[in-house]
Amino acid sequence: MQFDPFVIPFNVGLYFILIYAVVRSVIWFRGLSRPDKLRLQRGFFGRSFGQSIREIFMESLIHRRIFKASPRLGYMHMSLAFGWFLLILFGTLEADIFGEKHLNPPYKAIFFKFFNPDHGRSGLEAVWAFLMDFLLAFILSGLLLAVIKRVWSRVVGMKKTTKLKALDKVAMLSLWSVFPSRLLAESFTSGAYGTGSFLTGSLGSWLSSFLPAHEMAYPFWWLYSLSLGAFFILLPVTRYMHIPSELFLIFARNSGIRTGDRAGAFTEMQIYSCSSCGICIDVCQLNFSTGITNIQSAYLLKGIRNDKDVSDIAFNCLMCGRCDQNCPVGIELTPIRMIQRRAGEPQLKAKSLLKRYFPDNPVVQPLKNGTEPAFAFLKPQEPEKTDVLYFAGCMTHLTPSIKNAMISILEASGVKYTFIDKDGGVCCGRPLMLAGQTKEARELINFNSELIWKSGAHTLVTSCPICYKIFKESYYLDVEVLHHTQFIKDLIDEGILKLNFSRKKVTYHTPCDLGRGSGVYDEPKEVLRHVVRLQKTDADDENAPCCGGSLGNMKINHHQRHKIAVDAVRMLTVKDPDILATSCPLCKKTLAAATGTRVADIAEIVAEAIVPADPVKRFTDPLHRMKQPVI
Amino acid sequence: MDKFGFTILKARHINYDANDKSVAEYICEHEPTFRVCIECGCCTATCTTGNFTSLSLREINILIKRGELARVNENLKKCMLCGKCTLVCPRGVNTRNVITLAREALKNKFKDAV
Amino acid sequence: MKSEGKKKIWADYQKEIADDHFFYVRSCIRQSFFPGSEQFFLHFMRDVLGKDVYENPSHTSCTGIGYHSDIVPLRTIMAVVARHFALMKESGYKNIAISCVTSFGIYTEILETWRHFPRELEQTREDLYKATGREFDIPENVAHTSDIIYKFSNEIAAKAKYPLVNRLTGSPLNVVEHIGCHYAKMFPKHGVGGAEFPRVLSGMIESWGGNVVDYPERRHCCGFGFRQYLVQANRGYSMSNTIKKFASMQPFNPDLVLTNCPGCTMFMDKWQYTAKEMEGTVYGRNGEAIPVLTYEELAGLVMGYNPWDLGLQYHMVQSEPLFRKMGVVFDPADKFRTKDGKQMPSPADLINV
Amino acid sequence: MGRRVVVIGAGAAGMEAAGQLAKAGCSVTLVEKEEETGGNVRNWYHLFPDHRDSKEVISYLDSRVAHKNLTLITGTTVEDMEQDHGQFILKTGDGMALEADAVVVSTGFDLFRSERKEEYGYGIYDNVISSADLEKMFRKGEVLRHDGEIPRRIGLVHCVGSRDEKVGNPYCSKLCCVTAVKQAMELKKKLNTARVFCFYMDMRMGGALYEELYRESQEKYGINYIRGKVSEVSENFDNRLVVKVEDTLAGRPLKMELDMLVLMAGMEMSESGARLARAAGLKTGENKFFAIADHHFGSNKSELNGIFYAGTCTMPMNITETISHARAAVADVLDYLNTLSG
Repeated sequence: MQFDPFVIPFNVGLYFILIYAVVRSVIWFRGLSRPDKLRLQRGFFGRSFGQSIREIFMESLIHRRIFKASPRLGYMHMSLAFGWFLLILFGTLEADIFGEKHLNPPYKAIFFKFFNPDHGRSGLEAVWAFLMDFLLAFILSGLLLAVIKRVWSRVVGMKKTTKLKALDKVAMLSLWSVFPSRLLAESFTSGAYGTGSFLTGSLGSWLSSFLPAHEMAYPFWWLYSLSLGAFFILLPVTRYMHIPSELFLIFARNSGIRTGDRAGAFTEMQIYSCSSCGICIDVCQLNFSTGITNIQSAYLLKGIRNDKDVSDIAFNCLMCGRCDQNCPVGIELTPIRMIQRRAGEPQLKAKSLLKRYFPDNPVVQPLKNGTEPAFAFLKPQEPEKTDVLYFAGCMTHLTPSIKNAMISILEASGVKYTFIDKDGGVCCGRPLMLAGQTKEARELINFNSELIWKSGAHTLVTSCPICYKIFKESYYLDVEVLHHTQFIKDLIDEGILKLNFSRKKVTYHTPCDLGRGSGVYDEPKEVLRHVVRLQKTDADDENAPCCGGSLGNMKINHHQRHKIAVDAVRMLTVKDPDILATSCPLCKKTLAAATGTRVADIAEIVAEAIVPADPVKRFTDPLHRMKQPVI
Repeated sequence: MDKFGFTILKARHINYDANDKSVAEYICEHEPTFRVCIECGCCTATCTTGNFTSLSLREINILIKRGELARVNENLKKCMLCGKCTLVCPRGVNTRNVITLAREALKNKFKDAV
Repeated sequence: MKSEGKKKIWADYQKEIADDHFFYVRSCIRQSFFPGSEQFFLHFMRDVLGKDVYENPSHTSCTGIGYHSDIVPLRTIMAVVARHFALMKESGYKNIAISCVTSFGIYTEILETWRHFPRELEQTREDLYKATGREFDIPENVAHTSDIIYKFSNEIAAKAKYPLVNRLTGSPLNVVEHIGCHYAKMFPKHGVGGAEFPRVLSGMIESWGGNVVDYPERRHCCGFGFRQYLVQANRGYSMSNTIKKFASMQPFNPDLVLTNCPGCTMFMDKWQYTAKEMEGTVYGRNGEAIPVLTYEELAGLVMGYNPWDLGLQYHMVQSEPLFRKMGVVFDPADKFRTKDGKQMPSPADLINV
Repeated sequence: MGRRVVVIGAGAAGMEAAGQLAKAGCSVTLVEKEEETGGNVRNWYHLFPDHRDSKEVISYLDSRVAHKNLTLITGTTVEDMEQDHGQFILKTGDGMALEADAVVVSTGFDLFRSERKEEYGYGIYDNVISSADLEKMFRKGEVLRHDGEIPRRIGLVHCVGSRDEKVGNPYCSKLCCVTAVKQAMELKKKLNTARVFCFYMDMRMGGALYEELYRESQEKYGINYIRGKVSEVSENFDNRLVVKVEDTLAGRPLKMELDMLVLMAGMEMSESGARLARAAGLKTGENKFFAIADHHFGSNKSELNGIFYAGTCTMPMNITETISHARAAVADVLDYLNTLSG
């Protein structure tokens, strides 16, 4: 019987965490809505299983996405996760192959060297020992990076790293001490028995040259076991909970479960899946343009986990979605923030230890019912019957050039349209949504919906991505909702709109709510390619910066907004374009204030390029022809 | 009591000393740009809601400063938070946040606050 | 507060007040509600000082209340006033002594109008002549009777039996002065001491030993406001103004209010009753209301006249607490007794009794 | 020895003009009614827009008049002025007769006497003070109520004696707004916990850096601005002041208690200037200041040949403008003297 008391802490920790993982999984599963439960069942036993396993391997072990963001940070995560995984895998095989019997309890694999100190002297055993030493060295190199990252985050290619709370620190120290204590324990044992490969062997023989190796080894085996045990016990109440959470999350997500607009088990999984890697801080414009470093998603999730008042954090965000785009775990950060904005007054209370291990599902208070409608002053309107509705949006009224451009495009297209908010319309409701006031937003949505239904239109065109997003997401409409760039693309495709090509160089800034927010990336660019020379930049598509004008942020002042705009313009104008094109009135207004380059909405560029309706005159009138510059 | 066929009217003046200026202080603390408003009325002129009903953000600003909160509460809920006011403000007042902060501060003072 | 500063201002508003030979015009309100006041004035001027004060029986109301209520047109009231001047001319008087502040305001307003618009004067001469065959002269001296009492306030002080001193504590009484709006606010130069810091009543108070209270709503209207009062539904305006004044003077613990306008006396007196009925509020100390006196009544009281002869029992707010402070000897049994000793019925709901 | 010029009034304008003329070779006599030179600048503490100590301006002016060609006569006034064949003979209060080829009038301004605005009770209510009184308090280093208490709430009334037909001054004194802003900031610097309110009709922040000062006063010092002119002031039972004003932006009358009220006194033609105008037959304008010959090209010229104006005897000006105006007067004087020689 190979047993020693020092394995008890490890065993306690291991069985605790295994049981905990099962219990927590059950709790989470039961917390899902009925459709989500079905989705997960189908997903787990269906085709997406393979996909999930692949993703777990690529993301949870290899950390591919972090690698893409920062190779050094990726290596750090990979060496710890993948290295440790391999160490366990090969350790188990080692114990199975070289141990006294097959199918050993887990501690045999972990403490193999202690129970088999003579192992590794020759042949295959030595090769295996070399492999194990190599893996340990691999992990230790990652650990070294992690330690340095704590002290000096730039080493791993990051400008900022997350700040930790006390329990996280204890867990981190126990994790950190796992591998050095294993190294020392194995090295002393190897030194005492003259075994071990290039790492443990060399270190062991050197240590034993001046230390009593046999006596020194035993305390380190204890330390190794204690570190592991402590780490496992603390894991559920620290950020390391992300390790098991992420596995569950991957299965849930691949089964098609999404955050939606209510808090629930899936949201909680996501909140616990955050490893506080800090990538969201790095890509956040509030961080690198205005120096606000305490409101990023990692802090939001941490605040929620720790029952802190996160209302200031929740509202101090551009809602640009850049962090969602870059999150290596794929957490839907912006929807979670929206949920938090709706959550209202936080109910903060100190948590008991039990509640820390088994927290309540986050509950969002139901909407206030029975209160007076806020917008009772809005009287129902009777719009004209029409085919196409043009809804400029509040912001477009502050940029009349866009409005006028759209009118000339609509006129040139010959479609039957109504400019529904010509004399000022009712807000689309998204700003209220962004402020967490869903009930009030719903009132506006209902008002506008009624107006749209009554018009009998089949298409709703808007110039404002903010409106577009909410029309698509939160309105129940039986009309096709198009951003004007999409509408213009349709007109071009169908040959309705004839456009001149100009040789102007243009870079395109994708507005947050249109690109990351609504997934419209290609139509604007295709329209631009019709009329101008579109240049690529590093800030295209998903990487587009927020202009800074975002209605999502309630907290920053106009100086800070301007700084964001200045930095955004710098990214967008590296190729010195003639025009910086965008497709949002708010972006246009914000960016234009920060640059000398002409900023124009795509609608304006298109309107300028429209070929006059009577081309015959154009080619027969010599004077007219003379005026055309010869390029 | 209408024993004499008339009632006593409340004084119309703003009683600055008696009024509650805590909302103004709360907003100033969290949104310092509130202080630099010069009551030009740009916000009111561009207001989406003001197109439909009597909502004057300029007036709300001044009434908050003077502590005339009942009228503020009555009007504040009409705001659609569209943010045009913030864009047109010549002094860079973060008017949208002023409104959300005012709503927050009024929550404890009026039952029917938004 | 620096009295030096006030003296500087008073120096700028010195008003010439005739010494003798007055053509006296009564006040509708004063003679109806505070009959002892005008009675005392005539007695004091004629019997005590030996001055010539003439009253013409053909004299009528100035119709000022009608004018301020948009009932009497300007041209009409100018003719009415011109008629008074004609009576004065016919009686051989050049100095007019006006008992009512509304009338005083009407007279000064019309005189100023004629000064700035001589055509109006000619029109009035023509109107009056056509209507009555009378002609008139512009008076040489226009004085409100409070101006005259102010002029002789030192003579009164010399004869004072009960100075404005609290007998119990020895300290001066706190007296609120309330000047009728139409006394000097329209034409500060026509008022003793101007409009901002009028001297006419404060001078009397100081010379009779009292302490003048300067409270924040000192300048405020008593609440009469003509049409605010005349329409019943609007009386809330009137009432609210009075309450505003009393609430503002309350912290100063006034012992009495002295007014020079009959309307003010009436409203500040009677609205205290209404306030007590409607809201249960009184503004004096110890649950008492504040007596509101005319300057004639106060002068008489200071000189030691029987308060019942001065007509103080005809106020809503009774002055007994004031008598006690001043040490005025009075017989409660005589309060509602006629000259020939018959007991009159006593009014209900009087305050301070 | 060059031509003789008499400069009347040794304030900022007179000292600058006299010094420049002396440097240009004229024989200059500078007459001042007070015993000390410097005029109104001596009454100020820190100046807008940069909070410079006024003493720096005084020492600059003193350095300008230290010149051998310049004779300074203090403690006397010019009582009469006659012209005889292009020669001016000025008679002073102490019996001297000064001869001159040209005269520069720089009699400056007087501050509006705030007691004339009776409803504010200046000189009556202990804690109603003028802007000049506040400057004295700043110089003394302590701003206290009459009873020695530290004021917690202070009001500043703009346009006292300016833009007010009732006191006979329909014009804008231009500088009271910025003075109020400056004083409000100084008050906050001295009394951090005090609340300061400016009661204004319009904020006239036309000068260089004035608007920036205004913004800073709101942003950094939290000065409260109430649009509306105070209509009346009275004293409360506890000796605090009660002001009534319409908050024209709220559209409602407003009443508040204050511990101290500062009246931003406007600028008026100085009494000595008015006397000189009468004695010498110089024309004055509707605003009672000396009437300049032309608003665009002759702001230093009187309607009489050889008599020139410098500084605030012609209109309200700040120190910068006064000094520029004085320099411009020098150019006009030298030009005139040249035509005499020719």
